[in-house]
Amino acid sequence: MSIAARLEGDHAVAPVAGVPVGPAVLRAEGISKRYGTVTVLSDVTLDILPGEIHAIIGENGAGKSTFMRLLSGYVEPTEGTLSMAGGRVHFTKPDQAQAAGIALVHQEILLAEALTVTDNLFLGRELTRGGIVDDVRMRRVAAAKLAELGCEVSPTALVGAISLADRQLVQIARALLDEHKVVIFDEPTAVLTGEEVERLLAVIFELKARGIAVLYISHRLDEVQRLADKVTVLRDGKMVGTYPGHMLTQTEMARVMVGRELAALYPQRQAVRTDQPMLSVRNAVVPGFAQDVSFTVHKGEILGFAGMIGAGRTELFEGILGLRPGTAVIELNGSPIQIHSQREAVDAGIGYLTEDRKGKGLLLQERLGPNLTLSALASFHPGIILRRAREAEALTQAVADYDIRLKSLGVKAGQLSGGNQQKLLLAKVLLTNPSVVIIDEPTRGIDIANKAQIYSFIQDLVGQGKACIVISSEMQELIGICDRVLVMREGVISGEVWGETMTESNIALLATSERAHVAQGGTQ
Amino acid sequence: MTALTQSAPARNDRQFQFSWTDAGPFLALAVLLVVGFAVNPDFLSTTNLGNVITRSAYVAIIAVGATFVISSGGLDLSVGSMVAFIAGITIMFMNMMVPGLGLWAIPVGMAIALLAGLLCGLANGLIVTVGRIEPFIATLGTMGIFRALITYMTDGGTIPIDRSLREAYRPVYFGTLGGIPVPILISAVVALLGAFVLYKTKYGRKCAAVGANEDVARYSGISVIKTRTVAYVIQGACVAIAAVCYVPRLGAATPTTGQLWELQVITAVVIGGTALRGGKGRIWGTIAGAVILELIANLMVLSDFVSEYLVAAVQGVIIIIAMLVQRFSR
Amino acid sequence: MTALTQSAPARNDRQFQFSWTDAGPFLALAVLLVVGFAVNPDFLSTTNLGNVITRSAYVAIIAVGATFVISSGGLDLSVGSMVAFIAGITIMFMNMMVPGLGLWAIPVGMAIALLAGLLCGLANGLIVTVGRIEPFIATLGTMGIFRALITYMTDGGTIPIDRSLREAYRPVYFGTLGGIPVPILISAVVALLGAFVLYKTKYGRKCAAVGANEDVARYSGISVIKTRTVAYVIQGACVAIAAVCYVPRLGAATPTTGQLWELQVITAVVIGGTALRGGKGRIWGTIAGAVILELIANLMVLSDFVSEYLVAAVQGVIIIIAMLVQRFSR
Amino acid sequence: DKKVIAVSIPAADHGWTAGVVYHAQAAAKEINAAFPDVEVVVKTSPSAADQVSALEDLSASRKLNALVILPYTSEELTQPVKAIKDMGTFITVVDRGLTDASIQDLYLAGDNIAVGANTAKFMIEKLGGKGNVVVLRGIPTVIDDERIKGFEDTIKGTDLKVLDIQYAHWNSDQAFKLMQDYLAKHPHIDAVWANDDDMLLGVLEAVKQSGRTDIKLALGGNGMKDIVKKVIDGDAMTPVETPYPPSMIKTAVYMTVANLVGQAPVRGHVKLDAPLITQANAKEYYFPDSPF
Ligand SMILES: Nc1ncnc2c1ncn2[C@@H]1O[C@H](COP(=O)(O)OP(=O)(O)OP(=O)(O)O)[C@@H](O)[C@H]1O
Ligand SMILES: Nc1ncnc2c1ncn2[C@@H]1O[C@H](COP(=O)(O)OP(=O)(O)OP(=O)(O)O)[C@@H](O)[C@H]1O
Ligand SMILES: [Mg+2]
Ligand SMILES: [Mg+2]
Repeated sequence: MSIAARLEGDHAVAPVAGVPVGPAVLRAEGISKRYGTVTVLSDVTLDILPGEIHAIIGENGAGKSTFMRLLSGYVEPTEGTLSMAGGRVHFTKPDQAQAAGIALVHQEILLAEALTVTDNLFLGRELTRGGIVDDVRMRRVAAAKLAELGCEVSPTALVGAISLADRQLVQIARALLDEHKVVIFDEPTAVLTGEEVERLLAVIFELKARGIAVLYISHRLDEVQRLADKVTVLRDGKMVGTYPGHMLTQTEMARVMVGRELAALYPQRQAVRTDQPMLSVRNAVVPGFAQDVSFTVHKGEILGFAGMIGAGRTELFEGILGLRPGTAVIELNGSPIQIHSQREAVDAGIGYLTEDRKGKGLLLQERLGPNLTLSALASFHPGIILRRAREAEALTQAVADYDIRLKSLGVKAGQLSGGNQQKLLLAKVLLTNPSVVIIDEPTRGIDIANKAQIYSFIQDLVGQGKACIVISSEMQELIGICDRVLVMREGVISGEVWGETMTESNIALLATSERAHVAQGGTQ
Repeated sequence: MTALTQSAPARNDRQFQFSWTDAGPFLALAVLLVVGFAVNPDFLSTTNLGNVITRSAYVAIIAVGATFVISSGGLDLSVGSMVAFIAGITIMFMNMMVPGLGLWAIPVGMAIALLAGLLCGLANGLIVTVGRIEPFIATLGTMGIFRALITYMTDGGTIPIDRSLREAYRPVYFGTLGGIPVPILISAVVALLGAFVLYKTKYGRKCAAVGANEDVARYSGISVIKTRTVAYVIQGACVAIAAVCYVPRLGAATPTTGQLWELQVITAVVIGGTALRGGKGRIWGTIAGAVILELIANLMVLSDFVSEYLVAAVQGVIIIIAMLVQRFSR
Repeated sequence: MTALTQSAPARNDRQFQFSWTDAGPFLALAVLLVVGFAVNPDFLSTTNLGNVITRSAYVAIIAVGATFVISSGGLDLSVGSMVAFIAGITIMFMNMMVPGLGLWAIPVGMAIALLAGLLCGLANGLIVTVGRIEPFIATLGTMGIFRALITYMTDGGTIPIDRSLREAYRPVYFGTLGGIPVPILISAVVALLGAFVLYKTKYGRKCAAVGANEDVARYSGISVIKTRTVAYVIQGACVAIAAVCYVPRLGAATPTTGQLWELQVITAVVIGGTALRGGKGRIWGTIAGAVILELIANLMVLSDFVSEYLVAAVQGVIIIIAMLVQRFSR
Repeated sequence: DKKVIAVSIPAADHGWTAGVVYHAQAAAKEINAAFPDVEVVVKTSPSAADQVSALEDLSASRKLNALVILPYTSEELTQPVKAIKDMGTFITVVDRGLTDASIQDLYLAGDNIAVGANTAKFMIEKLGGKGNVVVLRGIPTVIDDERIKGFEDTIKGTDLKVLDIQYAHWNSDQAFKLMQDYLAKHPHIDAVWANDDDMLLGVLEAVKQSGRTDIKLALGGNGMKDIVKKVIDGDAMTPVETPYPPSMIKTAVYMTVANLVGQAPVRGHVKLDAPLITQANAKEYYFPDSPF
């Protein structure tokens, strides 16, 4: 009997061995959180020990982020208490929690885009000398902190101008700037790739070694397995249980999270790829990001784009699709087309799912229906009048199809959990019924059960005779679903792998080294 | 899936939901009516209320257009001088055409006014969107331009409308249809159309999306430039309609016509619950806002408490209180 | 730590970086000077430039405060009438104190002016932040209030300063120090102080943060209410300083003092490169903006091309062109 | 039942209108105290449109026995005043005549053309028929237009040359700036005419600052007390003034009351002259307590 199965019935905390034991640095007792009539968390009790890495896992919408926000003063609990070092604490503002030694790295990027990296890092706690802000010293410290995380952005760059990954690293650096007792990471690696993830994990181990308690949320169960001393599983706002980390396999974690047996993560590959070119791009140039990139995706094919962060994949496609300045010779189904704006791309049947769902994907203050149909306004609402009833139907359909977990259809997009926002975004893009779908980071922040679902969606799309391009920083994901993977490095395509050469090591080699000697190609 | 069963009550929720934010301006309106009655019982007489609502029609009509501009994330400070400019053009053309066309000069002149409004709006829109100039500055610039043009057209004096047109044109302001003054009907039609476009059409969605988050709109295939420009064009059309209604009231255009209306218009829109930073528009709130402003001014005339010098202060205080009431009644 | 060695090049980057955006207003200024000289060589005469820059000092001083308000995400439409109100109060107090204090009435009056400015700014700030009213509307309300108060205080006429103070006070506007007119010196000091506070103190950072993203600021433990209120208080202080410089110029306050200055001030700030949506402030750009505005007006008078009726139009066009040049020179 | 007299005037937005408001309110106070069965209501309006609104409001809520109005503009107020007349109200119009003169039961006017013309005549005489003049005009309205017309028509045919004419919005501040610029632009100016005394204050300050001696005359108009004082004191640069007394509103209110309660019907047109105020007669025009 596996541990997971054994613990399904009783919620007892499994005895923990081999991890430091001591008085809890932070204790949450009987925590509940309700928004109006909606219960998001109910009766959660958790001890966080110093020098311990404690992972929280659960499906999208399980309440993980809400719980973390609650621990760090961003929201107040409806019921329950927090205590630190024995004494009760009550945070009404994040800075109170920070003062008490609790820092949170948000799931969603929370930085001021109009300010520089350094300004953001030191916001509210600037270093001064004689009352004058000491920019020189702040920049030096910022550069050091960022370098520790492997982030190479200039400390004086505007946050609005750096990539999402770099923003995430800035956000992490911000949390690590001061000495804290508890550091909470909410899906810190969702926008990071291999090397950055490794550095971050090293940093986390160093925190642990210094006796700092770390709370860690991720949908990447391999990371959880490597890091966690303890794993707490949340489902539907309730505690399922806390388990010793080393005793759970990834499969077991997934099963406890979902509460049922999971099918295989990657769908059975069906041979639907044809040799009929669907979208071909020649000599794409996006100034500053990509030079002379050419590729073709065929009907029924899933084409992957791999690369390190900063390889220029996102910018390449934004350039091709008219979202930023760039030039390319584009043929769709054999006939040349011009794309100057996203509108023309949508009309031509090319759908693009952005990697930045909060900034560029969804209207967070708007309800779900209008968000869903925003890209498809023309096709979804023929004539000039909105079809509200159809929209409501489509939303109900999308909620079912994509398993969007929500408490009420009347919520605003910003009130959905991160993963569910991603699913809504996917539904939005596919509503335009594109024949070529370009998905930038399809499963960012998606839980494992839904990942499988999204993969089978992509499989279904190409099954219907569409073509699909997947840009992803998760190599396993690309290998799992793609027919062929192009690897980008510093704005150019550095190689192509398929069949048996499509391995993590080959992709990593192409993505990083100056002159990769990878046997390209393979057999289908 | 559980989400499906939960969805039904969710939709009902929404339909029967009573939103304090939306009700705010109407509440403020009601309070004002009660206060007005207490101050001077004549306040609620049909004649007086009829007058006030008829007068608020101009600002209301223009403010419907401003609701589009503001909810799409723009701002238009030029509407006041645009009214003067269009009124001037309209009168000039009508007077010019009267020898040839007789009374037909009126409808033709109205068509010209509309055209002029659309073009003025287009100019504003293009400067803001294609020129990428802060709307505040761009429309402050065109405000000066329109004001100067009307001053030039009138040689600093007035352009009165031809006597022969006067009587025929009068009913557009002073007439009634089924007992309701024409300007009220016109503004009701404009508001209905505005509400229809903003709430029921694709364009309305685009407008709100562009105002809420330009990037999201762009990535959703919505042309920010086109959407926002069209909002300014709608604004121009509304100004033209207001100008056409305005001409018979005073029978002339002068360089001071419509002065400071832009501030009234923006105030009406904001009192009505539309956020100045864009993303949502409330047509009916805007109409309530326009009526509120006119009622306050009326109350100042009807009451005898306030020194003439302090009228502006009392108006300012009432507006701030109205906004406070709205904020904290949520 | 390796990062230490890496940080050096990053810093050099910044120091030698030439930013077109930052240079924009100064470029526009230079172009304007050249055009001005071409139009009328007298334009560059010391007297003329001296007059113009001295005149721009008021708007510049107020605009320094406005840079704080705007970069913190606010707006203040009341500054023009606040100048009039404070000038009125100052004169009243000085006249009242002259029998007892003699010439000491001037510095004491100045102190009272400053106090009044701080209080007016505080009132604006609290209405906007604690009252959570859209700054546009809140300050439109107080604009009416201040304007009405000065009208009331003057009975619609003027409050002239006591004859015995006039000569002693005159140098604050007409005097020079080391050959430089006093108002220019004062505005330079205000700008220096403003730049110091905005760029070199914690408060300046908070200001920008609050304007850039309220949520982020709040989560960083910055009090949005406090920060923005202080910005309005700074604005009030700047208005008071401008009023104190203003009084000796004509020796009186009237209900028309400072009319429409708010628009000039905001235009100066925006021409200077500060974004109206907040998050960044450019003090030196603001100063350039204020001078540009005054130069344009001066150029209109010195050139003979433009009909008196069209002056406002040409000014509008020049401002729009200046903004376009700035946008596309990036 | 009290007899109601409504007085509708522009809001105090510069010195002269402030004077109108002051005299109207003084008249109302005096009459309300003196005649228990008469009620005088004074309402100010900041624009023509607002004035029309105020007329509507006043007549909607009570029966007006008489209306004393100083209209913003003739064209725009003619119809609305006619509407009130049709209700049987006695109409007194001050300063600006309506386009349909038959509406006016009583008309009391200043003479804006004469303000311009008399000033011009004095200048021609004083400068010997030739010289350079700069002019500051107010806000683009009929009043401003007529004064300028009176001035320009009078100097036609003489060697008096208008070097420059620009708007300064009846605002002393803007006049100060404009005068500074005139001085920078024109090396020789013989005379300045600001068509309102508010502006003249700014002009004098600018001339004083420049230290220039070529300017022989700086004239205004309207009869502001500070300027009349200068005339009394024998100022060299401003030796004369043209009156355009805001107190005409008070005269009109009194005449209207006389018509209403007195035995003598008062009707017809009264035109106030705009004679030059010189040192000889200046004392008659000096009211130190008025705000204007
Ligand atoms: N302000 C709010 N109002 C209403 N419901 C909310 C609000 N904030 C969160 N929720 C709901 O609470 C639930 C839990 O959200 P939470 O963000 O904590 O999930 P999560 O476990 O972090 O999911 P994910 O893995 O997708 O990030 C979701 O169903 C969400 O819709
Ligand atoms: N604002 C910027 N200015 C200059 N160069 C930039 C800027 N932002 C990113 N870059 C550079 O552009 C390239 C591509 O950036 P980006 O990180 O978005 O690529 P990507 O392959 O899409 O990666 P990911 O989507 O995983 O973040 C990198 O060389 C990066 O350093
Ligand atoms: Mg989450
Ligand atoms: Mg990317």
